[in-house]
Amino acid sequence: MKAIVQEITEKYNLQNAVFQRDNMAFVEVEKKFAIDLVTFLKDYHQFSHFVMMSCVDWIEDGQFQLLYLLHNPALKVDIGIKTYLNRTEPVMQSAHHLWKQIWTYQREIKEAFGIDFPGSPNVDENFVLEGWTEIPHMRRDFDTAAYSEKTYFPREGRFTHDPATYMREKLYPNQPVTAKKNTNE
Amino acid sequence: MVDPIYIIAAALGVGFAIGILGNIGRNFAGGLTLATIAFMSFVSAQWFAGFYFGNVSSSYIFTAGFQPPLSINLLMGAEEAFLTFIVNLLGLLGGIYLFVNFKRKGRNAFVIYLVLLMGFNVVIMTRDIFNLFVFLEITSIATAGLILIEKGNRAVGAGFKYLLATSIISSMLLIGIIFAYFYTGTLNIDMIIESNLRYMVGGPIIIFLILISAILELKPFPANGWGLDVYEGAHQGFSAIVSAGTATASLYMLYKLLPIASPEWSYYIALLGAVTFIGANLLGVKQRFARRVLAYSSVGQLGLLMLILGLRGFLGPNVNYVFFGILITNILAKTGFFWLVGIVKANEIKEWAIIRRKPFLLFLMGVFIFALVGFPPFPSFFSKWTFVMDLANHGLFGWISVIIIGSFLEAVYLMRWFGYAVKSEDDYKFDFKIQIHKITPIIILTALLFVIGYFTAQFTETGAMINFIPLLFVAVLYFADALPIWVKNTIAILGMGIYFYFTYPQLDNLRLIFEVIFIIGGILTLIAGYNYKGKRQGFYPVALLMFAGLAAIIEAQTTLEFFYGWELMTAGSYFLIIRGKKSMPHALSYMLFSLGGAYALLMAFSIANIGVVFPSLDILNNIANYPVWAYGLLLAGFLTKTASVGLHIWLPGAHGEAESDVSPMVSAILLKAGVFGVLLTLIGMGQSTYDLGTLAYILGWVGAITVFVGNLGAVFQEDAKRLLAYSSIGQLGYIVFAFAIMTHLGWLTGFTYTINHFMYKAVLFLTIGAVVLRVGTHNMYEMGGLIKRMPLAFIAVLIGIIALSGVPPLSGFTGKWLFYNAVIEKGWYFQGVLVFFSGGLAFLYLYRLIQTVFLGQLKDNLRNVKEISFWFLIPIYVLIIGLMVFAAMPQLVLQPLGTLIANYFPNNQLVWEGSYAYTAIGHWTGTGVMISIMVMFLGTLLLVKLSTRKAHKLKQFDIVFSGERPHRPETTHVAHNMYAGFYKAVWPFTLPAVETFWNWISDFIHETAGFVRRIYSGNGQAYMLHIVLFIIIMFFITIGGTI
Amino acid sequence: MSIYLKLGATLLGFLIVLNWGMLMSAIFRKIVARLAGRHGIPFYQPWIDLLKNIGIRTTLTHGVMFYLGPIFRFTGALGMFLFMPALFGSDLWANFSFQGDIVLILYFQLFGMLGMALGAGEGGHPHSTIGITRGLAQHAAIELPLTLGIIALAIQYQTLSLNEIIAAQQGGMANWSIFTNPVAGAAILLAALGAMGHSPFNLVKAPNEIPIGPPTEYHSTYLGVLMSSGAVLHVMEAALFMNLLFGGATSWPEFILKTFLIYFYSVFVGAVFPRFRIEQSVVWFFKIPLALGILAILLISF
Amino acid sequence: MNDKINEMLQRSAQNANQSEKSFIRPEDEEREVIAPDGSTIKINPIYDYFSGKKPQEEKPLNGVVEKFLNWARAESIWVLGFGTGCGSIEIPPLMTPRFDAYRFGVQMRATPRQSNAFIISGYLSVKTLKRVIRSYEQMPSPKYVLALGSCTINGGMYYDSYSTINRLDKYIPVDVYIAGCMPRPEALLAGFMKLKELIKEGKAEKANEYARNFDEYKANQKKIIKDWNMPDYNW
Repeated sequence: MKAIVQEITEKYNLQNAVFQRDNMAFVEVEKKFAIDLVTFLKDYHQFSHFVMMSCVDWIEDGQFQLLYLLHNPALKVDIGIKTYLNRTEPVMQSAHHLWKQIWTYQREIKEAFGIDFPGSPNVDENFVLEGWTEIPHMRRDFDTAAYSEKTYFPREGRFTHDPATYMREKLYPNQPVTAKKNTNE
Repeated sequence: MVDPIYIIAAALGVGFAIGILGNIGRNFAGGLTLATIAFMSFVSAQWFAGFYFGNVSSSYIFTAGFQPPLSINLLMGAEEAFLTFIVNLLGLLGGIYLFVNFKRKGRNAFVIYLVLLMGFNVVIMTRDIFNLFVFLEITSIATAGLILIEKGNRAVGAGFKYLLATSIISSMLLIGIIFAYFYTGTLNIDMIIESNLRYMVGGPIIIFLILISAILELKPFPANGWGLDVYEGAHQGFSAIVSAGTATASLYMLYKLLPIASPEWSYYIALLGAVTFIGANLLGVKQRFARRVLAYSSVGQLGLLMLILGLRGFLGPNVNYVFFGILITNILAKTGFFWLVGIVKANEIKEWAIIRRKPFLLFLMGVFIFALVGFPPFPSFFSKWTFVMDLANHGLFGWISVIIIGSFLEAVYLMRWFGYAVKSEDDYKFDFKIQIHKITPIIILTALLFVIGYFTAQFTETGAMINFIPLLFVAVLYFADALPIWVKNTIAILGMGIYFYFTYPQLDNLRLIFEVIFIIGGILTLIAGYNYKGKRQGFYPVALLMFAGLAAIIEAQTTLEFFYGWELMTAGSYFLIIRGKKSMPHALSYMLFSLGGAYALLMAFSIANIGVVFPSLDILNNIANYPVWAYGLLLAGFLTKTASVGLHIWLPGAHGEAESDVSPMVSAILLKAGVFGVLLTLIGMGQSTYDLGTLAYILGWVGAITVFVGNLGAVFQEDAKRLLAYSSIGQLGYIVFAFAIMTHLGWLTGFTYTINHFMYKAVLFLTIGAVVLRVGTHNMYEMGGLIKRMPLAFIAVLIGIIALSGVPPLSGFTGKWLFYNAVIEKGWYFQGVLVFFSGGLAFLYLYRLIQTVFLGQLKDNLRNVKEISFWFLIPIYVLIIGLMVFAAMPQLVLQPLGTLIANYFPNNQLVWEGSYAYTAIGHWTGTGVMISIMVMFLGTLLLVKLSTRKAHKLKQFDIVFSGERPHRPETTHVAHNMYAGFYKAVWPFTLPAVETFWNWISDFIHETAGFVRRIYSGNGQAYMLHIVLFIIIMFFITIGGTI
Repeated sequence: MSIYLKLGATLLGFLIVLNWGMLMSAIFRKIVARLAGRHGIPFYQPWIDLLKNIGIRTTLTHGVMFYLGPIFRFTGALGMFLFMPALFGSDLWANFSFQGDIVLILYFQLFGMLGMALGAGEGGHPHSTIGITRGLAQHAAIELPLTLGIIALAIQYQTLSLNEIIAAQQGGMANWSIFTNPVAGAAILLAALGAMGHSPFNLVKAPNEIPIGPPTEYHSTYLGVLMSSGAVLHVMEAALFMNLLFGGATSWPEFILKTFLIYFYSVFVGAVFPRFRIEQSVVWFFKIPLALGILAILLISF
Repeated sequence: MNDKINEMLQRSAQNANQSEKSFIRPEDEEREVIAPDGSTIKINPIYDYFSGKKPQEEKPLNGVVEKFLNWARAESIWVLGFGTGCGSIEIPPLMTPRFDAYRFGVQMRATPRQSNAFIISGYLSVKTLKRVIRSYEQMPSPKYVLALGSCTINGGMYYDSYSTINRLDKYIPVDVYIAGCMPRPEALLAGFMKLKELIKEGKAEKANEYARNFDEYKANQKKIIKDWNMPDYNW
């Protein structure tokens, strides 16, 4: 595992490699090398199983982080390839040619984050939502509460309790608050 | 009477004159030649007329004023007059045809042509053997000359091979003549005959030499490679003359020389004829080129004629009738055909689609092909009939099989060729022109074929009974083909109506049922024809031809009339079927199965005919000789028409691909001809003194299995018309099975099914056909939801399928009920259960038919289709009224039928008390059930109507779709591969075993032909070797043992 | 006896059968509930459901054939009752059995089936068509052992008339066809399983798979009509087998007892076996039931 | 397989060219077909295949007949088997020995055509709402809606979700609310009892209310369902 990380670190000039466990590592790679690296791992190091692909919106850094998680069934090791996109230019090279299930992941990410993967089959089709007109809903600048309030006729008089307080008040009104300390001890 | 010597004198004189006169114009030379040939024709025509009217007698012509043996003498007898007339007439027509061609080649061509004709004349007339040799040489050289006059390597090769071969043959003949003269001291044929040459020492060898050369002239198989190349190499106009003239002359030469030899030579010649007939036709199957095909056909026909010559001893007084009938048909049709090849100029038979550009030529081609195959009303039909009947009288069934097999093989390639001409794609660039001097001779030949055919029929007692008026009516319609469709349709309907009006009082009940089905059914389906626009050329003559055939079957008093009608009907229906868009292969297989069946019938008739003076149709009752074979063959023949299992593979394609109003004609009506035949056979079997129970038992199983195969086949069809076609197979199986039961109830069932099937299958085919016309596809899965667009069609199909499935109260149940009773009474339980099970399968395909076409989802492109045509609705609803009446009051039909059947089966009748029917085991009332069900249905309807509010009308996608909506009708309509699950259960039964079997047979014939064909290497030396080997082998066969 | 009296009796008989059929379906569900340890529906639930369905205000129609489908079905059920003698030996309850024999009944079964199939077909729902194709295929397969068995009986008694078949079985249980001709009886009873349409042969309606099958689009009064015809058909099919094999019935209690037992025979078989696929079902009928049917014919005719 | 991939690639390339995202799926776009006689037929798949007429009020019958029928309706409640949210797990126990809703005439049906009660079991996403509306409209009247759980009342714990609705009664009329998160099957049974009372009193005429206020309901529905690909009323 270490040898593999060593090799790709040199080959792709990786900035950061983290060993989560003995058999799991995460590496960060430049956007332009990301698919190359995935392909390299698949073809040369038998990372033949594509586990999943995810996206995180680092709005503070103005970046989207894409994660490709691969698994090597022979060595029983996992490797995660992270790469960063600029939020202003959310376009990533498609990896649909490597595994067919990537079609679906990319379709999902396209809908949820608005990251385009040109050339990926069916990437523009609805994934979960039908007829979504707002900005992609998983972007952190999308305010879901405000949207809900604006759209779904909130009922007057709804209020929210803190469950712990509310239950104590309702169920054990006579119990002193100190009981909490006891439990801590 | 002009002396026949002037034939020779004129030919010689003019030939020399043209030579001497030198630089006369080619037109003049040609004109002179034609005039001479005309004169020659006139002389022989005069003699022929004299013999025909009986005011002259045979006369010898002596040259140089001496008696034989000092001089050459010629004989002008009836045969000679006829043959010279034909040869000269063909020569004249050929001269006209070739006029332009010869003119281009120069005046020598005219001279050679004239000499050739003269040669033919002398070969026919002479009674001097050396003279015969000399003129044989003259014809050979003239023939070679006319071949070599054509340009091109092929012509040169062919001419050279021809010369080589004829010189070998001539030298044989010459040696024979020298010895003959040495032994007998005479050259006169009559004197050689009298001299008993065959008893002299060495006589047999002399006879062998003379006869073998005469035989070789006839191009026996397989030593005939040289002759085949001639047909291909020479000019088409000239090939015709070779085919007709040389063949005639050589045949007659053999005919003249045969008396010299001992009688067993007849046997050898017949054998050679048989081998040639079958061999040549077998090879013809493999041919792709038009002239090659004709060449093989010519050789095959020569073989047949040799066969007749060889068997002439058995023919008695009919020998000339048979011989000349076949000869004349072959000569006229083959000559015409060769000339047609010259006009159309398509080498491969596949390219003959271009002939459709000139429909009249297609008609001519059809006439020639049907004449060659031996259909009525052409002479060969009558001659072959007589031939087979006479052979059967002497028990020569082996020879009959030879004739039938050879004829069948010939039909295979000729009909295939015709199929290509009628149906294959015409996308060829090259074109052809009709020149008047070329087409006129062909038209004359065609007319002659018809005329001679008529006279041939008149020659025999039974043939003269045949009614040619319907045929005349067909001819009138053919010439009225340019009229608009509604005029022709009206004429046709009126004609059939008048015919029915005049004939029906003369018929017994049995025939009346079928007459009604054929003629009234025909009229009803013709009404649908008003729907078509334009002229619909060629439809009415052939449809009427079929109906004329059907009427002839009904009216037939003799076996010949029956067979005549049968063949007419086959021809007419073939033309009808081949009109469909993709019908070519199906029409061919229909034709071949029909011909096979017809030949089986011919064989059976010939067996029945043994020892019979007048062949009335009654001879089928209680056939005394070989009854099992006779009835078996009859049944086999008729079962090809009813498409029983094993013989059914032609039907789905033929009916499925036919035009919309043709399908009901060929399905609802035509198939009943087979039923009629089966019925006639069974009537005959019923009166037989032999125990034919086993045959009926087998027939029963055949019927039951047919039901199963047909119905199961229908379940898995995607094509609506094919589905109905398979259903027809099944339904005909029911009919055959019911008649095979051979009891009163069984026959009643059979008749009920016959009448029912006529009505509902006509309704279904007409409706589906009309729907297909509207929607433009046969595939059921491309239709759907049409009930909204064509409610009347839906009602028609609904009633049709209820009737077909046998659900009460409609008339199908009448049949089912009788069926149960008949089966249990007879004790045929297992067959019966197989049939009932198949009845369950009928539901599957019937539901598929109505669901996928009329119910379910309407397709986008059919949103605006209209109700089916009014002209289709008329016959459909007339038939539906018939169905309903038959359902409500079955006693109206079944009671008279019962009395009719009681003539044959008086026991265990169906007892009627008012509208109640009783058998020994069951009871039922059609009227009562109908009323009960009507009352119940209307009562329920009223109740429901009262208890619901006004219904809101929905559209096609207003269905619950698991919370979704359908997006396309195509994906919402369950239609394609509808019974996939059922298929998994029954697939072993759907394997096309029968098709595989017939394919295997067909492959076998093709491969055999392909193998045998290798002997024709095209190498001249090889051909000569063939001739020599042939002579040697023949020597050992004929006299090898005796020396 | 006047014709009106007879007609009245027939009508009354039909009402008895209709109500008995509904009660029977209630009992069926009650028994299933009790087996599961539930209380189950009230026994009058089918009648309420019927009323409710008739009381539905919305009526939708896909077309005339859709409208007529349930009516065909009901006529089919009515005819099954009408053409079979309800009670043997009674002029009053002989119904219209004089109009035809067992062949009429066998084929008239299909009247309702066909009409229903067409009505459902016009509904345009794919599930309807799928259900119907399965039903038809299975029906064709059932036909084989059933016909063999019935023909064996017809040979045995030399009649096709149902009245005479019952008459021949009178005089004690030993005379019942099921005992005098057990092989044919077995063939018919196995075929009966398919004809009754309970599991494992319930792939026409196949709940959970092609919800409800053919009647997917039917609602309100249509559904009411279908329910009542279903009730009648269940009783009358049981009655058919009763008449063929179990000596018929001479009184209403006997009728009710026998049809109940025959009906529940198929219910209990269904409770044990899971549903077949269509090809399994068809092939099943081609095996043992078919063999039994052939054996029955062989035994009786040789 | 390759053809299919190519086709998909082409389609996504085409979509990429479109500047504005279209909510009409390719199969619902207007299309032209050629009839057998050669003419062209234009088809709008959203409207042409459906009846699409507005619903009419179905007036109750008079007096005692309607009361009788209402009794029958109350004793025979056929529930559409459609679980919309987490609450659908509470429905199957109803059919078990412990709760046995059959006692009360409650049964499950597989098709809306044969059902007259609709349990909205818990949260309802916009996507599901579309199917709910369709199924609700396909049920024959009189029909009843039981709203299960607080999500259907005010959004419940999903009140701020972008994809679930807050108030069911804005979209379809509700007869009985059953509060709780989640309500237990007993609560559901109590809801059925309440519904029966309402029916017997003749107060459960919400289907007619839907027809009366059809436009309002439809406007609310269309406000949140942007890719409306069905007729205004699904018969």
